[in-house]
Formats: sequence, structure tokens, C-alpha cells
Amino acid sequence: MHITEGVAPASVAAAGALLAAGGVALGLRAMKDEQIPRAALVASAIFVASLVIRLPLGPSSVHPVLNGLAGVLLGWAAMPAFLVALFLQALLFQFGGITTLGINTVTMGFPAVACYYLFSRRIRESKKGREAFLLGVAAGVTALTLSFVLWAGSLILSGKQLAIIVKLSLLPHLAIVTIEGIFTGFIVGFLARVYPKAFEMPHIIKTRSDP
Amino acid sequence: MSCTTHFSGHTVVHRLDPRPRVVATLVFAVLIALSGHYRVLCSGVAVGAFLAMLSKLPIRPLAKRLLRLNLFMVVLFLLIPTTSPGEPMFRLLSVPFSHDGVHLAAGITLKANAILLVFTSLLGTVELSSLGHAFHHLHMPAKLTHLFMFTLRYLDVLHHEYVTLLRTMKARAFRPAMSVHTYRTYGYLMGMLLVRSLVRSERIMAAMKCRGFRGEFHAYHHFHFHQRDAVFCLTSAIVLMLFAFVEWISGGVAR
Amino acid sequence: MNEKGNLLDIQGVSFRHTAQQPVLEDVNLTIRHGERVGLVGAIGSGKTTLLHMIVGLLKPNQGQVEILGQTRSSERDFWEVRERVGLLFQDPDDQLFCPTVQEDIAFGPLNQGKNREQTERAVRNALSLVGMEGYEDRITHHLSGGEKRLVSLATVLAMEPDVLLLDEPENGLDPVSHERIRSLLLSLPQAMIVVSHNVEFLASVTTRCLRVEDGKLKEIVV
Amino acid sequence: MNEKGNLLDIQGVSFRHTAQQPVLEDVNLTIRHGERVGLVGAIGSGKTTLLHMIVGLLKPNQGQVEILGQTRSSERDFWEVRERVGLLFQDPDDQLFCPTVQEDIAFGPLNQGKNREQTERAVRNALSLVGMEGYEDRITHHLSGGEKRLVSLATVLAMEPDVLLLDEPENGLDPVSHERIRSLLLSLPQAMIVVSHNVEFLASVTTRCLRVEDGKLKEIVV
Repeated sequence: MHITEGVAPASVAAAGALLAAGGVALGLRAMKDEQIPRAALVASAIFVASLVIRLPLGPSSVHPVLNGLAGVLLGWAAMPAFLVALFLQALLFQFGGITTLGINTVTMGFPAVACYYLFSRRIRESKKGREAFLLGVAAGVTALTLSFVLWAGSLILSGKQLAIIVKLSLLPHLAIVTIEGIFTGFIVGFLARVYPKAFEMPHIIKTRSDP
Repeated sequence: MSCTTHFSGHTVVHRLDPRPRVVATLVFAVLIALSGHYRVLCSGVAVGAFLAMLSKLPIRPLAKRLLRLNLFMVVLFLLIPTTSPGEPMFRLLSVPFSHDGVHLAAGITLKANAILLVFTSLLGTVELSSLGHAFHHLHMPAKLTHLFMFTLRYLDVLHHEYVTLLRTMKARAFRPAMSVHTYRTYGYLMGMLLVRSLVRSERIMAAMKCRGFRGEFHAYHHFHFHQRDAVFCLTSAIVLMLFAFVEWISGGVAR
Repeated sequence: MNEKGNLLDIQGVSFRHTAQQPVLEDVNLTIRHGERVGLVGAIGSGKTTLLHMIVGLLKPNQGQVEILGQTRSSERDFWEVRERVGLLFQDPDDQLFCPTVQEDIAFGPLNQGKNREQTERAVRNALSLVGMEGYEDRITHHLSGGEKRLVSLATVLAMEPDVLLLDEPENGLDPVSHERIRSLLLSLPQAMIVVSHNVEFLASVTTRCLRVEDGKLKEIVV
Repeated sequence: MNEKGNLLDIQGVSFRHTAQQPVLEDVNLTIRHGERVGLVGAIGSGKTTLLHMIVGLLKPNQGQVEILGQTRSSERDFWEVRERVGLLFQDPDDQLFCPTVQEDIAFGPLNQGKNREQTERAVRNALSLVGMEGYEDRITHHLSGGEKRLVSLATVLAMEPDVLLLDEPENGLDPVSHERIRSLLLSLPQAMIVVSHNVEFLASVTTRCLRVEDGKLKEIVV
């Protein structure tokens, strides 16, 4: 779910860059120096997964995005983490692009942060594996759906004619969101059972508004 | 196997200081993104192609990247002109291709190719860690630079762990299929990878503390600015100003 | 399975990682039913490489690999091999990836297409074989090093393999677990290849021994 | 530093991870200047725990830790310890977290407050100590296993520690790198504690040996 290089006109790209800069600044302020390795390692793991894991879907397969997971694990630090990951993706694999880096960071990062507020504490307090699994599904589905909305929005803002792409990708996205949800659910369920400390991490990204 | 390899080489481009390369790429990308005129966009592609040749980018990987990008552009060419309203420019198999649609798709294609070529030639040829150092010297926030460096440092380590885990799963007769069992298995695999990452991050923090880390990073790396870098700065400045000038005399930003 | 044929027949096999000198060069190895072969050699000499090649995780650059009576070359050929040849990895942390012991042991049988009931039985059997009854619901990540090794072995045994490939099964274990592994291996009926640095251990669990050196296999007496 | 006192004096120290049986129980250990102590024991027996306790990464549940002539308990107490006691981690990937070799080695000296020139000198010296001159600008994650181990050691040596704690310094190395580490350790003047599974290796680089078993330390002869 990237906006490809060249698609976004200056206005949309600039708006995206500004929003991303704000989010990243918040994320950086919340993250202390000694929390950098932890944030980086989670970002690395998610980056690797989104690159190499292929979840079978019919005759094809889909790559996971895992921004919901990034949100519940990293909180606001998900913003800089996605900026770094997306820059590397653009540089190494030509996904997305440099002028659309801002938009894409917003598209991936803001839903992640939303998931942090919506689910992180609930997952921490969940007692059973099943509950954590369901919350994980919810986080995966919510994040990717929000990302789709932001992606579609910025595409349509870039040109009304581009709406056709949104229309055509609606159905595939439904399938992708479903699989992403199940996948995120299993990961969150696993972490809740094996390493619940993983969800204590967002305390490191405490901003003043932290619940 | 590495997932963090850059286009290494020994050309003059590779020897340039990464800092001006970062700046030039950014300004170029912004100018091209802003532009609405074919002569600017086409010159942009030409500049990109020139830099790609100058930095001797390997043909195969570059072609693969260009192909992937332009496959999407083909889709745009088929979709947008046929679905947008307006004067048809031409008909193909009696399907009208609208004037506006063709121009939009053409503009996007030229922009994407120009930026890709310059981005890959100038930044894709920098060792990634030097890129991090360049960001640092260009006053990017220190925390962001360090996040970048740490992420980069452990990509291959984690990729290796992923491959190892997947291998042991294959040895136990695992074959991916569209099933809950497969999704669960990958979920556990990813969960395990995350647990290992989190535990490793604690060990890294411990190693840092052992070497006197008390919550503050000190920079060490530095660059040398050579004459060739001055030449590059001057040339890029002239070319970029020329772009801006042509754009301006062509009558503002039209799309 | 033809009980008279060879379990494993490797002829003229070479393997090299990209652009390096070969790890294995023109190696021959035949293993018959019921044989227990020890494998020694320095670190990086190619012992692990050999085991991985047998189950098709690595593909040789040259030579022929015949396993369970058939020549194997494509990924698909090895699907059957992996259901019948159990590989114990060097580091149990690489082998255990499920939240609980039970799920981890069930993974292999489920991949073999066993149903729920058969799988449950396989889990129970495997755990009792390694003497770890009652560990079903333990979190694998929290087990001690020795326990992890035994559970890893259980994950392999649960698939009821005809051949076992064991990569340093006793390495780093405390004396008690060490002895437990030793007597367990002696009690198992399968043919096996055991990699170890501990020559004493090999002498007690295997019937013959090979040394990997300079890419070659040599029969040795221990 | 008082050359006559003990470098390290641990008395009645116990350590347990949350709600488990203790890893170390009522352990005593004294190390004098110039001593080289080997530490053996099964996986998970508490060898690494002991090293981490000495530099304050883990805090004992009971007992007293005296290092370099002073009792240490708070995080602040250990700041000085960490500048003078160098710990080599088991996995060099944990220790080499900077992009280039040079930056990694400079990390410690810079934290010690050395200026640029002193740091450059420390980097050069450390690299020449481990025989890796010319590696300054190499990318750490592209190094081989043996090179990583040597560079890790250089990062520790660059801080000019009085004591070295080495956690399996030779583990997983090919015979050539193994020998290089061995002779390097023999040439270093520091007191050291060396953890290893390789008794032969320990016998050749240390002056006495201890075994960790059931939470206790026992003097052994190798």
C-alpha cells in the first residue's frame, strides 16, 4: 500500500511530508536514547518480515504489513521506525519513493499509533491467550483498514482520475486485511503467552497524553 | 545472503562525498515532482540516465527495478486515460484514450523514472552506513540517525535468524498452504523472531552500558570534502537552477 | 521400504558456498538399515552441511543423493525425505518456535497430515520417550538448555522417522542430561548419524565413525 | 589501584530469576591481580550470570560484591567498574552495534571522555593488539565470525581494562581463529575470567579452573 514515486502532486506530497515530520518529531521526543536499540530491533524484525514472509492466498501470496503490531509494540516510536523502514524500502527495493516518503510514513505510521492507543493497554491486561489473539486480530484489521483509507484518500487527492485504482483494489484489500488480521492475532497471542514484557515497551514512549 | 547491499563500485560517483549527494537528490526530486512540463521532465530522465551510466549501475538489477516501476505505469496508461472523461486523444480497439488521462499518466511515468534513476545513481551507490553518517552531518535529529543505524545493523542478523528458523520448520515437513495452520506457523515464527529481537536488544543495551554508555551518544565519524565534491556541488547547482528556470519561463506549474 | 537396500547412498557429492573453496568435495557415504554412524571434524569442516544436504535444505553442486531407495534432487523429492528422516539441529533455540511444548511437538505430526487424535498420541509418546511427561503446557522459551534439547529431540521423534540425523545432541549439557541423552539414543531402534566433538560419547552410541577433513570423509577408529 | 588487594571478592552471593530456583546460591569467589581463572559448567548453569553480576548488569539477591577494593551495589557504583572491567559477550553481534569497526572500537573510549586524538590512538592500538590493522573502515556486519570475535575483543581492550571477563571467546571459531584467540589471550597482561566448554582451551590460557554446578563453584583440576 504505497504511493509510488511521481504519483502525488506537490501539494499532496508536501502535506504528507509535513504531517509525517510532526509525527516523527513526537515519536523521537518520546523515545529516549537508551530505548533506541529496542525500537530499532523491533523495526528491523518487522521490516524483514514484511519483506520475506509470504502468506499464501489462493494461487498467490501476500506480504504482511504489520503496522498494527508495530503500533502496539512501539507506540509513537512507530512513526520514526516507519520513516526509516520506508526510506530503506525505497532505496533498496524501489517500493514507494522519495517524494512520497512523507505520505507513506503517514499512511503506515498514524494507524500504528492509533492501534497503540486502542489496543496496547488492553493486550497488556488481557489474561488469556485467546483474548490477546482477538485483540491482535483487531489491531491488524484496524491498522490496515485505516492505512487503506489514508492511501485511498491521498490517491484521490492526487487526482480524481486515480480513483479507479482505489475501486479496483478494494476487493483484494479485503482479503489482505483479513489475512493480516489473523497473522497479527497469532503474533500477539504468541507474545502475550511467551514474552508479555513485549507489551510493556510502550511505557518507553510515554508522551504526556499517555493513558 | 544480505538484504542491505548497495551498488558498490569505484566510479567517480562512488567517490563523491555523500552529503552533497543527499542534498542534490532531494532538491532534484522536489523540482521534478513540482514540474509540469515535458521538457523539464524529459531532461530529468536524461540527467538520471547520464548519472546511471556515470556510476556504472549494474544493468540487470537496474533493469529489474525499472521494469517493476514501469509495469505499474503500464497499468496507469491503460486505466486512467480510458476511464477519465474528456476529449479523446486516440482510440485503441475503439476504446477512447482521453487527452488529460494520457498526459497525467505520461507525467507520472517521466517523474517516477527520472527520480528513480537519480535516487539510485546518487544514493543507491553509497554504503548505507555512510548514508547514516551523511544524515548526521546534515543535522538530521541524532535519535533518528541512530535509529537508522541500529535498524540497518541488525537487518541481516535478523534475516539470518528468520532463515534459520524457517529451515528448521522445513526440516519438519512444513509446506506453506492457504490454511490456518500455515498462518499460525508463520505467526509463531514471527513471534519468536520478535522475542529474540527484544532479548537481543537488551543484550545490546547491556553491552553498551559495559562500554560506558550512560544515555548519550558521541559522534566519531567524519568526512573529507575534496575538490571533486566542489565540482559536483557546482555542477548540480547549475543543472538544478537551469531546471527551475526552464520551468519558470515555461509558465508556472501546470498539470 | 525395502529393508535390504541402503537407507542412504551419497555418491561423488560436492558442495560449496558461493565463490568459496568447497566445503565438501567428491564425498561418498553409504548407510544401511540399523547403522549408527558417528561424524567428527573441526568446526566449519562440513558436518552440518552434510546433514542439511541429506534432508535437502542445501543442494549439492555435484553428485548424486539417494535416500530411502530413490534419487532425490528437486525440492519436491525431499518432501517425503523430511517426513521420514528426522534432523535435530545444533541449537535447540532454532528448533523450538511454538509457544508451548505440546504445540511444538505437534507441529511435525500435523505437517504429516495426522489428525487430532493421532497427533495427541504422538505428542504423549514422544514426551515419554525422552522422559519429559507432564511438560505439555510449559512455555518452550522458558525451559532450561537441557530441557530444550530433550524437547527438540521429542519434536523429531514425534514424526516417527526411520533415520535420525543428530547435530551435537550432547553439547553443553550437564552430566545428568548428558547421560540421559546417551541412554536414550542407545535405546532407539533407528539408524542414525550423530555429529559430535566428544569422541567418547560417539564411541558409546555409534557403531562406526567418520572424520570430515578437507572436504573428504575418512573412516576412523575410536 | 592497590596492587596488593583483591581485584574481586564475592561473598555469599545468590541470584535467582523471578520465582525460579536459584541460578547461583551462596557463591564465594576471590580473584587476585594477575590471576587467570577458567570457568566451566553446563548450559544455563550460571557462568554468564556470574560475569554479568560482576559488571552490575544483574544484581544479586543476596551477598556482597567487592570489586577493585570497593563494595559495589548501586548502578552508579558500577560505572567505574565497567570502565575498568572489560566484558566480552558470547555473541559478537551483541557487542558490535556500530556500523564500522572504527566507530565500534571508539564507542568505549568516547564514553570514557577521551578526546578525538586519544580515541584515534586507542582505536589504532586496540586493532594492532588483536592483529587487525587496516580494518578501521570495514562494515562490522560483513565481517566473518572470527573477525567479529577479534574486533569485539578490540572494543573491550580499547578501554584499557584491568580485568577481562571473556564469555566463550573461542566458541564456534574455526581452528585458525581459535589458535589466534588463544595466543592473543596468552599475550595479554590482564587478570581474566574465561568461560568455556572447551577444557583443553581453558587449561592452556588460565592458571586455575572452577566448575559451576548446582549453583555452586567448585575448584577443579584440568
